[in-house]
Parts: sequence; structure tokens; C-alpha cells
Amino acid sequence: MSEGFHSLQEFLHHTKGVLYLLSVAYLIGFVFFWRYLHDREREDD
Amino acid sequence: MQASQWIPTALLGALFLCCLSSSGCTQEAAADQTTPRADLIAIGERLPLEELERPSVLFPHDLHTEVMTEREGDCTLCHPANPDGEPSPSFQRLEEIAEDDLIDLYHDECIGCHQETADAGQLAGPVACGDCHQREPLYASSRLPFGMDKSLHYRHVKATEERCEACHHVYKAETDELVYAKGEESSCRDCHREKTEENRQAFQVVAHQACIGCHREPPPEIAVEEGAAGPQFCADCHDLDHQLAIERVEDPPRLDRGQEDFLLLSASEADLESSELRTVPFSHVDHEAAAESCRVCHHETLDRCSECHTLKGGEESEGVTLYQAAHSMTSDHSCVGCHESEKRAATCAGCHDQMEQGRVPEAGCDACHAGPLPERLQIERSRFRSLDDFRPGPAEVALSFVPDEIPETVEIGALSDRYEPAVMPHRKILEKLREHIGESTMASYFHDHEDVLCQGCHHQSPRGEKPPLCESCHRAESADLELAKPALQGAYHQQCLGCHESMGLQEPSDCTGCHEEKREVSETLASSAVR
Amino acid sequence: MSISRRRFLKSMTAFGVAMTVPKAGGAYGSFASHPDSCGVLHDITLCIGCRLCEKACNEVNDLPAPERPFDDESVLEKRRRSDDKSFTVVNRYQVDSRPGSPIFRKLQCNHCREPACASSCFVAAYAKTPEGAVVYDPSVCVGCRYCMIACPFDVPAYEYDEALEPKIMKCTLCHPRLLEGKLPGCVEACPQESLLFGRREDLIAVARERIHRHPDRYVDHIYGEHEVGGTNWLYISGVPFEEVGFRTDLGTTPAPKLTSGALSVVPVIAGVWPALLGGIYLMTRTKEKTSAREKATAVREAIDATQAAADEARKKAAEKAKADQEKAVQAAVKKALDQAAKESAKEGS
Amino acid sequence: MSEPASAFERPLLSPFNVVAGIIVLVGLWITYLRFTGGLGAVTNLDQNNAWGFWIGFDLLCGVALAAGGYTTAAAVEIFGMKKFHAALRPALLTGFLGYSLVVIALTYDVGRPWRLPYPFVLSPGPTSVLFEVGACVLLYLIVLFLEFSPMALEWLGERRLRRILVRLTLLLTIFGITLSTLHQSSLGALFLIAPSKLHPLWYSSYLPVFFFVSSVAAGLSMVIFEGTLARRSFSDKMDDEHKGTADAVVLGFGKAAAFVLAAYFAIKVFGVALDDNWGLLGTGYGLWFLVEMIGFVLLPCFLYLVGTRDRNVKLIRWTAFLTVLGIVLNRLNICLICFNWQLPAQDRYVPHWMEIGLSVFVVTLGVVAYRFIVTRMPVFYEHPDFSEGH
Repeated sequence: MSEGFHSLQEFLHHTKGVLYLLSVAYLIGFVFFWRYLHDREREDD
Repeated sequence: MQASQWIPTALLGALFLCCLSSSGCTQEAAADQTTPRADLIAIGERLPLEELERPSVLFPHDLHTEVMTEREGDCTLCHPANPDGEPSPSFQRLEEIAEDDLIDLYHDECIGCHQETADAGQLAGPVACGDCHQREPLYASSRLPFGMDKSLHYRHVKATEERCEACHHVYKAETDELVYAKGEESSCRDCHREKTEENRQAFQVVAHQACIGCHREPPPEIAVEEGAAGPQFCADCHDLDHQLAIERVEDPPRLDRGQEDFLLLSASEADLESSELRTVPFSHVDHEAAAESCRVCHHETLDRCSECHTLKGGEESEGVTLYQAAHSMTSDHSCVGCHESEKRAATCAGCHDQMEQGRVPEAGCDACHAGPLPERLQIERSRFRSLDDFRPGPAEVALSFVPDEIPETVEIGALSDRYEPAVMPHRKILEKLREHIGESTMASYFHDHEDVLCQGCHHQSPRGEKPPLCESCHRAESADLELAKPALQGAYHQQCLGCHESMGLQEPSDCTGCHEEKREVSETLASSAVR
Repeated sequence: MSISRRRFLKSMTAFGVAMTVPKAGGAYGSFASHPDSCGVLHDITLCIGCRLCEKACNEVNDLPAPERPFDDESVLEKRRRSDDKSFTVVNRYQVDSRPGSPIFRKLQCNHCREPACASSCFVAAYAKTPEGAVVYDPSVCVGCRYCMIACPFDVPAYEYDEALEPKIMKCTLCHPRLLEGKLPGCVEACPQESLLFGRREDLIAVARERIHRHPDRYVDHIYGEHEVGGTNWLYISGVPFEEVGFRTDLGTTPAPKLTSGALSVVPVIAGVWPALLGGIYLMTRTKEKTSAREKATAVREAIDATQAAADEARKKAAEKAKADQEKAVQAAVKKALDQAAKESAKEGS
Repeated sequence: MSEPASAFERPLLSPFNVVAGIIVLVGLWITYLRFTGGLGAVTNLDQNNAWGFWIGFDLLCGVALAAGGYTTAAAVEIFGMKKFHAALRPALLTGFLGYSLVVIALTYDVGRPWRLPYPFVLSPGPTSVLFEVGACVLLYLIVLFLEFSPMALEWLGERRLRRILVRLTLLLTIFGITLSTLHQSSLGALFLIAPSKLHPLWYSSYLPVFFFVSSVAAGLSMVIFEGTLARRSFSDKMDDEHKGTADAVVLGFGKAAAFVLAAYFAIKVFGVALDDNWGLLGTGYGLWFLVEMIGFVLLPCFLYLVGTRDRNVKLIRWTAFLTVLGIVLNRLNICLICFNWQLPAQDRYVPHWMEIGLSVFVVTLGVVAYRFIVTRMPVFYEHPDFSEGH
């Protein structure tokens, strides 16, 4: 692991993978965020 | 399936065709069909016009000269005579005139004459703008530069019965006249440069005036038959085929201008004190024999190199130092540059192509700088009577073997698996090399030691020693990248085939040209190969 | 670029996600490749077109026998490319500058330092090994053939005749043989040593040396040193490369860089779009709600106003009615009284 | 529940059924050949031309033309244009069917279709644009399925599940638009890796943007186009709301499409300027580029404008068809016609008839499924039991 990357391709393989995971995590988080917001909105109604 | 698949794909096919055909059209249009001519003069090209409305005119000069001759006219129809009665080098004018007037002059005179000719019912040149100013010209220039080589010079010497003054002259300022000075003959370009300077006209102008003028009307003292003087048409000198057809005199007598036969090349007198390197014994006479003209080495003047090329360069040599003038790899005038290109001849290339280009020879600087040290120059100069007086390089190394031991043939079979061993005619190769060297004074001078010859193939092996086997350096298994050393098989093939190709030999045309195929060739090359 | 990346990596470390940090100084796109990465130098001036490399390749890779034998020179009449049955081919070129002397050139996978096939593969079937080979793993390949689209050298070939288990076929630089310490098959077979195997850096040095020693023999360019980010197969030639079938318009941009920019927008869109769309939705809804409320108020006010007007009118009408009534009553009373008075007067008379 | 009855009343041997039946039979035969003889048996693909009609038309055009789902959903759910509400369900249905067909076509094109989940479960290759496309198409297909489900559930009378899904509508719409933005643009980005193969007039670093913007135009035009077709065949299925707002939908979407096409034309011109490709416009391919740009972008843009100004519904409907053709042309140009343009003519790709045959088969499957659904489920009308929805 500590060897580092030997090519741009390896570097991108790593970072893009992490980014996809973060994106999916964010989208799932967004659902809860939205529901949280929406519930309060509903109480307003 | 083959036929039916076209029907449903008609739509896409049509789209493709649309693309391809339209892109194809543009390519076809690019192909040009022009006739090469050596006599084309681009009228308007040299005009300093800001915006040329139309392309310059490619004027076929010989065509017009022919027509003039047919009509029994002479040059003055186009080139008016000056007060001396000589035709002007310019078209229809004696002096340079303003740009706008020049344009009018050309248009009036050209179109006027073409029109007149046409009115007289004869075949005439064009009068419409685009027919002269062609966007896609009918002709392409194949003009080659032309100069006088020693063969042609000798023919002129002979024809004029050694009347050098017929062509050569110097300018005498006191009396403002051109006089002939014996022993001071130089190249025309010495005074007549590329462009007209002060009272000296450009080389191009005087060369045509003097040459053609003399060819047309040789002076009475020169006895030439009518029309037997030199050519007058452009193509006669500037077309490749005509140039090749010019009669040549092999080994003409030397041009005598009082030059020395053998020289010790050194820095100029002024630089001599700061020069420490040995002088270069130089056979001027042998170089004269090898060179086509003086200008192969000399530029315009016929001075010594060190006159202009000082150790530090200097203004007159445009900063080119004496060292560069002698050693430049890219110049045709320099010693090394010329010798390098000589090595590319098929007879030399077999060995020399394998060697690094422009490498410092094994003998080092001494290979050429074999003369006395500068301080002894004055004393030794008179001693130099033949090339043998100063030999290049280190002394000959005694052979550690009897020359008779040099094998007649060598069998190369260290790697033989698929093929029988190759039998190399070793002595025949050596004899051939020796023969080639003997044919050339230069090669003989630089290869005067027997031991040098072997090194053409047995590179890196010590001189004089019986060479070691190839496989003692070239390993069979793999190449040595660090020393840029091929493996054994590669070394053999690169050396043998490389030399054969460089020397332009057609054989061998395939593998069996060198080694017979083995009877029971193993089926798998891979399994039987190295490792 | 490099600053943003450093900052980005820093933030990644803060998240505890990044476990590998590239060596310092590695600017975006210039990573130090494996120190012992190997390759092959193809000296085109030495190739004699014997096709022994093709034969050796065919044998070591167990490829099907060719239609015409390897010593059949008529094969060279056609311009060929590598395909699913041959990993390498030698082509013959007639060059204008050297009439009569054909030039031969071997084609195979160039083993890019930044392989386009690897960058384009969505199952990461391709890998650049430390030895320098670009290898392909058929066990994950889906068969989408995007690698064939991506490869600038048209190397990957597909088994179009395989119904259910088609693979990509391409030169492996004999990676299995390299691991055994053997040379690639073609290199081993080359009698001219036109193919030279070694560490890529050494090969570049050798190529430079050859060009330097023989400036007249070689074009001053090592093809593959920088093309598409550098390849592990390198070429030196005596004639301009485009005359012997090389693409010289490929540039030096490594393939992964061509798409990394567009791909880096993906997380941004995934991050911003939901928030943006959600925001727009909320704004539209607020607007709707407000307008609905305003509408309701207006309606109520209108109703109120109408009500008020109606009440007023009713009131007035009522008052009027009342007045009228009173008047009528009075009139009736009066009338009644008058009548009563009349009648009483009549009765009284 | 009285409407579906009419479907059953139709005769089995109607012209539509006969033609569809033949196509399906041919399609099944090609399927058999493909999965027994490999791609080589049914396509003209070769080592130089790895992608053919199935990618160029089925995938690229299929995805672009199924963009109606997310554009309409964005208009109705996000931008609150309730007057287009009646167009939403048909658009979502065609979107869902479109993406399903894309996936079906892909199973023919890729070598080992059962491995299609590999990128997401076994061996992800996140540096690939195709990974991004695959992930988004997969997720979007799920989203579309969920968005479509209420129609099926209303038909089946499943109240509880429908209620949950309807409550998710907004979230699904947001995800749908996000995913569509991503993969519509990424389909263009697929070609970024091949600058040496795609003609410079079509290759641009703007490719992802071109694909996204043109997909919006495609989506809007497809809604109009499909609406036109549906009105002919299924007007008996349409309720008053649908019929009443049909012209408003055409006019509104036509206006939007005019805007989008104008923007698309502008950025395409910017793209030419970006790479200084003006000189190439004079070549054969340049002429072809101009045909695409003027005939299929600028002309429809202008016609949409005229149609909207004059409230000429018929003109807009025709223009929608022209725009759809233009998008198809653009996708085929990029994937097939102007790809590998430097190859000599004899090495260029021309599709095999079976490739086109299979595409026709796949489209036919879509049409049959569409008929099946709209004749049974509440697509063009509000289900009487669930009308409180909005």
C-alpha cells in the first residue's frame, strides 16, 4: 500500500473508486436529509 | 447472405457514399500535371509589391529565344542595346525604373508583341491576364544551378589557347579600368557577388552577359567555328540532362596559379603564436585531383583558409573559427565534413557505416595533425615534398601473427541449429578491402597500416593482436544493453548483412545464401533456441 | 491541477479514506513507473522481414496455424493488422525516399505506460504489470469491446466467432515467459536483433545512443518515448514514422487523461443536482403555496365584500320594507279608521 | 375496469399482429444465430470496427430518445408545470420501455451478457466512462421502474404499495434527473478516449455537454412525437384532461425544444471554434457536418419557433419528427459514420441486415409492450379509484 501509484491509471482507479463510493453514500444521505426536511415541512401544513 | 445484406443497408450506405465521394473529390483536384522546364523566369516574384493581385508569371525564356531566332531577330528585340552595343540584361530597358512603370512596361511590351504577332496571323502568346498569371501554372521549374568545373575550365583554356584575359580581369581603381593580371586570377564570385555592389554587377548578370555574349560573338582572336562556341539557351546549362551531356575531360591538367603542391596547414601568421597544435600535412595536388573545382573547398576567394578563419572566428568569416572551418560535420567546405561524406561511398561504407559518424579516429587528432609543431613550421615547410614525409597517427604495430596465418575461410557455426554453419570467405574479404583502399589516395593515406584493416570487422580488438572470437564478447544468450552490445546471433547478422547492404551487395537474398538449411530441421524453432 | 489535487488528497486523509499517497512531487499525469518496467526496442532499420517473430509468437501462444506458412512472402503484399489469431504481424512498406529497398515493421501491442484499454475497461480486466506488460484477464471480461474503440493503435482483437465465451486477444509481451525469466518469443526468435528486450529506460538510452552515433541512419525520434504518454515498445526508424504506417498524430496525452476530466464532473453533478433540483422544487412549491394562499385570501375578501354588500342591501331592503310596512300599516289603520268612521257615521245617521 | 375489454375484442389476426408476429419470428431466429454462432454470424463487425448498429442505434439513440421521461418529470414535478401533467405518465412509460429495450439489445451485443453485473459486484473499473454509463443506466432503470409501478399497481388495485411509491415520487424524480444528466452526457464522453478515430468536427472536449443538451431536445421532441402517434391509435383510452391539454403540451414542449436546439446549435459552433476546425468545414465531412447542423438542428429550431408563434400544432408535430431524425443522425455519425473515418473505404463498416433486423425486432417488442400496457393500465387517463392523487 505504501508503494504509491505507478501510473495515472492506477491513481485514477483508486480515486474514482473512492469518489463513486462517496457519491453513493451522499445520495443515500440525501434521502434521509430530504425526509428529515420534508417531515418538518409537513408539520407546517 | 452476402448479396442480401446490401438491400437493408441501403440507407446507411448512401450516407457513407455521400461522405466518401465528396471527400474523394477534393483529393483528386490536388493532383497536379505540370511540365518541368529549366528556363523559367518568375516575372514579378522579385518585385517588392505589397499585394500582388495575381500570381507572378512563369516566363519560358528559351521558347521566346527560339521564336526570335526563327524570325531572324536577335536579343535586342527584347533586350535593347546599350551605347556599347551590348544587349541590356534587363527586359526592354537600360536602367532600373520605378515599380509601377515596370509593371506597365511588362504589360505593354508583352501583350503588345503577342497582339502584333497574333494580328500577323502567327502563333502568338497569351494576351488574357490569367493566361500569363496562371493560378495553376502549366510549368514547374527544374532549373539547376550551374558552375564551371575543372573539366569545363580546361576546355575553355584550350579553346582560347590559354588566353586567360578573355575572361579573367581585375579592377584597377587608379585608371578605373578592368585589366588582366597574370597570377591573380580568381573566381568570378570573388568580386561579383550575389547582388550588385558599387560598380560590380551581380554574378548572375555578368555570368550571363559574359558567357552568352562570348558564345554568340566570340572575339576575333579566338578561333571558333561559326556556332561551335558554347550554348546560348537556358536549358543548355541549367537542365539536368543537358548538364550530364556536357563533354568531360578526364584528369585535365592542373590550373596553374602558383599554388604549392604540399602545404602544412596551420593558423595564420598572426595566430601562430597562440597555436599549439601540430600542423596538418596537406596534399593540395591530390585534393585538386579529387575536387571538381577550387570552390569545393574555397569559397569565393582562393585565399588560404586561415586568411579569414582565425582562431577566434572574426568578422570576415562570419564568426566561423578555423577549428569549425576544418572540423564542421555539416559543411561541405570543411575537411571533416567532406571526408565523412566520402566514407559513405559504397566501397568505404561497409566498414565505416558500422562506426560512429564523425567519431574521433583511434589515432586521435594525430590522424591529420601529423605535421611539425607550429614553431618549427618555417623550418619544416621546405622539407615537405611528398605525403610520405609526414605519416599520420601512431606508428605501425607489429602484427602478433604471420599474415599467412590469416585464415582463408572462417566457419561460423557456434549457434547452428536450424542451418549448417556459414562459411565466410575471410581472406577474400580482406583482399577486397585492400583493393578498395589501394584505389584511393585518401584511403591509402589513412589506412597505411596493415593492422587497421582487420578492425573493420574485428572492432574493439587490440591492433596487431590476433583477434579473439566474436563469442568472447558477444554472449549467445542475450544482448548487453549497458554496453550496447548485441547478442552473438544479432552481432553476426547485423555485421554481415549491415556491411553487405552498405556496400550495395545484392547477395545473399535469403538465409540459405550464407548457410544451408539443415537436413532435419527441428520443427520447433522456439524449443531449440537459446535458453 | 497539482494544488487542487494536493488539497483534495489532504481532505481525503482527513476523512480517513485515503490510504495511499503518491510519492511527493508526482505532478498529475507524471507518475514514476515501475523501476524495472521492461519493454522492447524495435530498430526498424535492422528488420529484414523474415517473419520468424510471427512464427515464434504463434508457437509460444498456441495460436491456430496460419492460412499461409510463415515463410510465404506473398503474405507481405497486403497491409495487415494483428487479430484474434495473430498477436503480431510484420508489414512491408515501399518508401518513396528509398526506392527498391522495402522497409519492414512489426506490429503488436505497444504496452502503453498508461493503457487506453485499461482506462476504458469497466471491469478492470486489463492491468499494467510491474514488468511492463499490459495483460488481460478473460475471467471478468463482459465483451463490450470498448477497449477496441479506445486503443489508439488498434491492437485488441475480438473472437467474433465465439458464441458464448468470446475473449479479447492481444500480445501479452509474453508475460508468463517473463515471469519464468525467459525472453518474449518474438525477441528470442529475431535473428537480426532488430528486437531488443530490456528495461525501458535502458532501451531509451540504447536508442538515443544509436541515433547519436548514426545521425544519418536514423530519424531523430524514438517512437513510443512520449506517444500517448509513452509505450513500453519503442521504435527507431530510418524513414519518417508516418511512412511506415505509424500514426504520428496521436499526441502525448495519456488515455486516462482524456476521460478523467469528464469523469471528475460526475461526483459534482451527483452532489449538486439533488440539492439544486430539491431547491427548485421547494421554490416552486413555496410559490404555489403563496399564490394559493393569496388566492384564498382574495377569494375570502371577495366573499366578505360581497357578503357585506349583500348585507347592506338586505338591511336597506329590510329597512325599506319595514318602512313600507309601517306606512302600509298606518295607511291600513287609517283606512280602517276612516272606514270605521264612515260606517259608524252611516249607522249613526 | 371496463376499458381493457376492448383489447380482447380485437381480432387476433389484425394487420398489426401479423406484421409484429413475423418480425418477432425473424428476431428469434437472429437470436438463435447470435447465441450459437457468435457476433460474427449476424453482424459485419470486425477487428477495426468494434461497435456497430446495435451500439450506434439501439444504445445511443435508444437512450437519447428515452430522455422524454426525465425531461417531462422535471417539468411537471420539479418546475411545477402542472398543465403538462397528463403527458407525464406516457413519457415515463416510454422512458421505462426505452431503457428496458436498450438493456435487451445490449445482451445481444456484449460477448457474455450474464456478466453485465460484474462491474458492480465483482471487478469494478471506475476509470471507464462505460462504468459510469452502466451504473447510471442500471440505477435509472430501477428508478424508472419504480416511477412506472403506480400505473401497474393501480391496474392491479394494489393500494398500499402504490401509496408508498407515490410518496416517493419527488425523490425518484430528483434521482432520475440526476442519473439522466450523468449518463446522457457520459454516452458522449465514451468517445473522448478516441480522438484519433473520431473525425475532428465531431470530436470535441464538449462531447458530454453536446450529448446532454441534445438529449433534452430529443426527450422533448419524443414526447411530442409519441403523443402524436398515441393520439392516432389510443384516443379512446384518453380522458378529457389528457385530450384537453394535449395541444398545450405540444406548444409548451415545442417552445422549450426551440430554446434547447438554439443553445445546442450555439455550443456546437463554440465547439468548432474551440478546436479551430473552421477549415475542415470545406471538406466532404465538413459538408456532412453542415447538413447535420443546418438541416437537423437549425431548421427544426426555426420550425419550432414558427410553430410556437403561430400556435401551429401540426407543424410542431412534424418538427418533432425531424428533430428525432436529427438526433438519430448525430448519434450514428459519432458512433459509425464519422468514426474510423481514416480507414480506407474497404475497411469501413456497413451494418449487416440482421443487425438492423434485430433492432427492428427490439423496437417491435417495445411497441407490443406499449400496446399491452396502455390498453390495460391508466396511462392516458386517471384511474377513477385513485384520482385524488393530485
